[in-house]
Amino acid sequence: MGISPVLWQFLIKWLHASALFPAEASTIAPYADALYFFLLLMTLVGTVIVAILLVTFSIRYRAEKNPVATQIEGSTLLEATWTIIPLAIFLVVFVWGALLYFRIYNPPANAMNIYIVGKQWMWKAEHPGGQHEINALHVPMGRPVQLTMISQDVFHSFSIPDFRVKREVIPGRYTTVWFNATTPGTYHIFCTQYCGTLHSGMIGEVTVMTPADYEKWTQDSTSGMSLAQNGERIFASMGCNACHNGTAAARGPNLAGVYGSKLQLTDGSQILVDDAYLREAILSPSQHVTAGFAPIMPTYQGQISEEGLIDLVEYLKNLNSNYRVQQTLNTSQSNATAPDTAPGVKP
Amino acid sequence: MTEHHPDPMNVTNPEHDEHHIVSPLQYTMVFGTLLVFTGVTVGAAYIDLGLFNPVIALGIACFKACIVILFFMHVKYSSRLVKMTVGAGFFTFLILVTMSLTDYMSRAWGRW
Amino acid sequence: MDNHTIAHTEEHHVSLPQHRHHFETEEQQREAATFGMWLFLLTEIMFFGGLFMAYLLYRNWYYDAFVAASNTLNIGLGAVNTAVLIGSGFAMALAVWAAEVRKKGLLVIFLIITTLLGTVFLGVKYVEYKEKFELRHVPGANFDISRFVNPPADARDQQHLAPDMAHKTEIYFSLYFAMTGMHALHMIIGIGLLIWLTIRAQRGAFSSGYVAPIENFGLYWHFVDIVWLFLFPLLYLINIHPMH
Amino acid sequence: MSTILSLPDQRTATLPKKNYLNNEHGILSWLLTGDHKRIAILYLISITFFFFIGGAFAGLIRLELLTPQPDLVASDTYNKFFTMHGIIMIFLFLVPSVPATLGNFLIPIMLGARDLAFPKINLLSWYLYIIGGTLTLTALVLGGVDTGWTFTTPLSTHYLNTHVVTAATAIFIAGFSSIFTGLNFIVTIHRMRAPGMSWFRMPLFVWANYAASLLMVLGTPVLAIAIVLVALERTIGIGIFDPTKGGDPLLFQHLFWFYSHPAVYIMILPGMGVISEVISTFSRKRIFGYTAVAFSSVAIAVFGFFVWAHHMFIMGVSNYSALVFSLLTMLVAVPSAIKTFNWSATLYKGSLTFETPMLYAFGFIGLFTIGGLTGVFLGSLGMDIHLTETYFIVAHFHFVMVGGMLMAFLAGIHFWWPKMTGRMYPESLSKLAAVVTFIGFILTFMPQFILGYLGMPRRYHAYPPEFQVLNVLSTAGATVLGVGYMLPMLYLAWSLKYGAIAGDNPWQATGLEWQITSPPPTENFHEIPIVDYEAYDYERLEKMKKHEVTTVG
Repeated sequence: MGISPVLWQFLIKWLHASALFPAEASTIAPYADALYFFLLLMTLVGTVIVAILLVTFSIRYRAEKNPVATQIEGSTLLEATWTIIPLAIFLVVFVWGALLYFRIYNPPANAMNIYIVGKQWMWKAEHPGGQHEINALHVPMGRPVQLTMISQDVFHSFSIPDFRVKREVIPGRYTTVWFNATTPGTYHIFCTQYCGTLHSGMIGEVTVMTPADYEKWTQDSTSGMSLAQNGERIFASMGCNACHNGTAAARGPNLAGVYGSKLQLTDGSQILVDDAYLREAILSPSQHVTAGFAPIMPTYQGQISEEGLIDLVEYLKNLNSNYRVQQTLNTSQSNATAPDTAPGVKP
Repeated sequence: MTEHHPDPMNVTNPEHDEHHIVSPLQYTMVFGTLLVFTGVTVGAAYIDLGLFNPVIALGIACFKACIVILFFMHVKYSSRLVKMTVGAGFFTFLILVTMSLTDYMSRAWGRW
Repeated sequence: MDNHTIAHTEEHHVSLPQHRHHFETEEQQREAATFGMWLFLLTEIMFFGGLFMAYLLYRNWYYDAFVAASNTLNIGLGAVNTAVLIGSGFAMALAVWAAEVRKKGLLVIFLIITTLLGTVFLGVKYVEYKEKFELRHVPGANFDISRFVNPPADARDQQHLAPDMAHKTEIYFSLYFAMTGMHALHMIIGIGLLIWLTIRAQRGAFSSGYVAPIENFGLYWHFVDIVWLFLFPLLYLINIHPMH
Repeated sequence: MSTILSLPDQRTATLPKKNYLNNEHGILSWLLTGDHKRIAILYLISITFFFFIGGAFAGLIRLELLTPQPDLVASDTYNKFFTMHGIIMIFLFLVPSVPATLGNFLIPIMLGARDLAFPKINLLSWYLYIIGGTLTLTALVLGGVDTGWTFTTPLSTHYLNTHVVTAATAIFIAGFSSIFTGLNFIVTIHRMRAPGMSWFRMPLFVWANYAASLLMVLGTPVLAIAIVLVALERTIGIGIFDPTKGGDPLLFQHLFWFYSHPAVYIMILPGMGVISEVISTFSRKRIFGYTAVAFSSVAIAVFGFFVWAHHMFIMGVSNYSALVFSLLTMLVAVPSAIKTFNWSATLYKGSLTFETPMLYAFGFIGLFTIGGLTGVFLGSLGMDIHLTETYFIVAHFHFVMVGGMLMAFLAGIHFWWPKMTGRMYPESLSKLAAVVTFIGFILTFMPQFILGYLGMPRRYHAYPPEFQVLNVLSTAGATVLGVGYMLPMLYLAWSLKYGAIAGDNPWQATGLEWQITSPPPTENFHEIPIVDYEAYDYERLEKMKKHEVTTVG
């Protein structure tokens, strides 16, 4: 054959490098693949049945062998069979799929949380410990990792095929998905919802590391300020502590330990305080007024970026006592009242 | 109204509909009721009935719409086919509303 | 083609007084025309249905904003407008009757009354829209919420809205302009058709037993009336705070 | 291979002197015609024109995806390619194709009527289609639109400055064209059937188009309002879908998919109607379980309105509504299974011959079975998480739309071509085209299933290198498919002049359309036939042929 060895070698390497099946790199992957193979089997069986019917009837009843067709009206028994059997199979698939769906979209309580902010054509990962990553995500092996995601502009969709997880990242609301990575390595991150010009450039790498490597990575890649510390800085600079300082006469509700509690609102409804509620309360406070307080909190819509909101939410999640809040409030008040030092006098 | 016995052979007009003419008197009565109920709906809006305000407002609006459809638009005297068409229209609208609400109403469930 | 009718998107009539060649009986053609018109009204029901779905959703999400914004509307004008439109519908129904009993004079008069009342309705809408433009309650860049944050003394609704809920009044006005604007557009098309029908009625096209165009337009006009019958309570009468 | 094709003796056979093609001359007789047959021909020409433009964009997309790097065109040009491919193929080819061409031509004749209920509105529907088409091409020429055919907000409303409003108006107008076609069919089917033709004596093609017309009339306006609201939001800032103003972008998804899922049934149902006719004719048998097939068409139409949110499972709809929609999606899959098994059962004890329409019909059944069952993958919630928005979905809907709908359209064109033009096309070349199309199709879209499970996202201009082999396979298949679609253009055009004279009933079929001359006279029937026999009555056809009763037309 006239193919030169160089070309032949390239072809072999090229075909070997081609992927045919994604790696099973998370605990949910085998379950998803099991459902996939069941569905493949169903499709195969369905197609083969139809093919057999078509081929055998075509051969057995072709015009030469059977010149006169016998008219058959139909049979309700047959109609019933090929209504009920497909329906039964489809319902089995429905239940199996629903169970898998609820597993993937309901994170376990002990999951470690990482915030993802989708922005036109890049993924920003915000680790609570203060690590910030662009188009990359480092996760420990063997631990459930929950992603709380939001978009700054348009619809994106965070997809890790090798973990079989995908969730739309929409502006204005947190969406969550979780996974428990099993095998170390690097896997693709894709944005699968069309989001504009560089939609195909909005890709990244998930690096799954052994717990030891992950610890080492968190040490040497931290930004020095955890999200909660950043949140505290914003909490003070935005003047939130003026009302939310936990004292008896405070105009705003006490925020220490509010995360995870069930809150009574002025309109009588009870709501669980979670990340989404905290973010909504900051952006549109008048719809989330705690019972017994006046709706005087101004809106911060458009003044705090999504990252800032994430820092604030993270800060409030870890706020158990108001001690530091009151301290920062006293120092800032004392700074304000202290007389300026006269020019020329060294402090 | 003569009893209609649908006759399949006459496909073009199975119910032998003769063209019923609604008298102006009926129109004036319908006109009167519509005006009265406009007044009622405005009046009812001023009374604070809490949750029932929108219910009553919509109830009155539906009632007025039914009157207009039945008498002004002659659906009361037209063939079953037209009646079914009107039904199909509002039924599809209800599907859009109720099925979308299954999403919006159940978003808060399952949080705790 | 010996007749030169302009097939109009809203109007489904054929001008030939005697029945068209492809219909078997005169009765079949009339029945088909009414049924076809109702199918077209089905598309209108679903068209406005999408808007009502949006209204239903945002009214539940931002109820306070809807109450505050709705209280800025002039209920008197709205009620009068509803009565005007019902009157116009009534006149149209009488026009259909006049056509059926082949009274050309009455038919033309009633059509003119319907047109006049329709234009009165649009005039009142113009007044209301102008007031919104002055108060800068039109969704867009310079939407002004100051009126909702601290309402003026003469305002019917003294409810102070928090600024974020005040911003949501823009959603109400978006829906207000989308729904009443779409309704007004259908009115304008209707009035255009009415003028055209009146001219042909004057020429005696519909007083010799061939009434399908008048009947079909009647159906369209009553549909537009019904849309307003729902728009009026839903947009104007949300939780009115009595004048004090 | 025996054939049931019986052409008149070519030496003496001639086209009928007066037929709908030659009874009037001049461009105005076409542009102002009220005759449903001429409007069908106008539609056929314009639809083929737009099909090849849409197909050209498909070719460009496949060419770009030959290589992992984004090297053929710039990213936003590629985005404009797939947006134009989507818009043209869906709104200007798939939605109108069978109803507007074969439906317009055949439904009045099959019902024994002289024309559709509203001929002028039928012509208006074609003009609206042409205005919609030209507006789409203007948007393309002015600089294209890159929102994807789904116009996802807030991308389409705030983050793109391409010609979205022009494309939106084009779709709005083309939507009305589809509404008027549907409206015409419903009124005609209800009120203009021949005396004696009860609902269960109508051909299944008419049933399928009736179900599709219900969807056209009830679904399209919701897309119209969604598109109008997007245009309003872009122009005057009405912020109903704008998250920064408190609007909910998911509301747009609800309104958009409320139409767009029934739209896929508008596209497939008429195709199913064609397949019922072709399978019955070429197995010389009445369709097995006529009532089951008829009712499953209507069941698909009715259930079609309940399932739209299975396009939004991962978009943040609540888990419980996802359950409801997934369950209903499983129910809507059942009528399609019923139809497929009924078609297969029709072959039992039939007298089968394999002319071109039958080959396309077999191709349809095979590909539609795979397409339909892969739909169940996407209907089950857990699987949808991994498979949605990847090439698996691209493969699924191409299997159903191109493998199903387009195969059925070609089957219909090849089956009724002798009736529409009075001419026969070359049998061997058309069989070759059918086989080439089938092979090209499998080669193009089977690799995309594998790519889909690998997670390659939709609408990607560049992809990781390990997906290249499958993409090269798919592009190779696309070229074969292109050839497969080009062939019919050639020999059908050729047959117009040189094709054999087909005669009234070349396939010896039982429909009313085969009892009049081909091409038929303008008024279809000299006097309206009395239909006192069942739909696919081949025994009556045999009896008639023995007595040589003169045909009704």
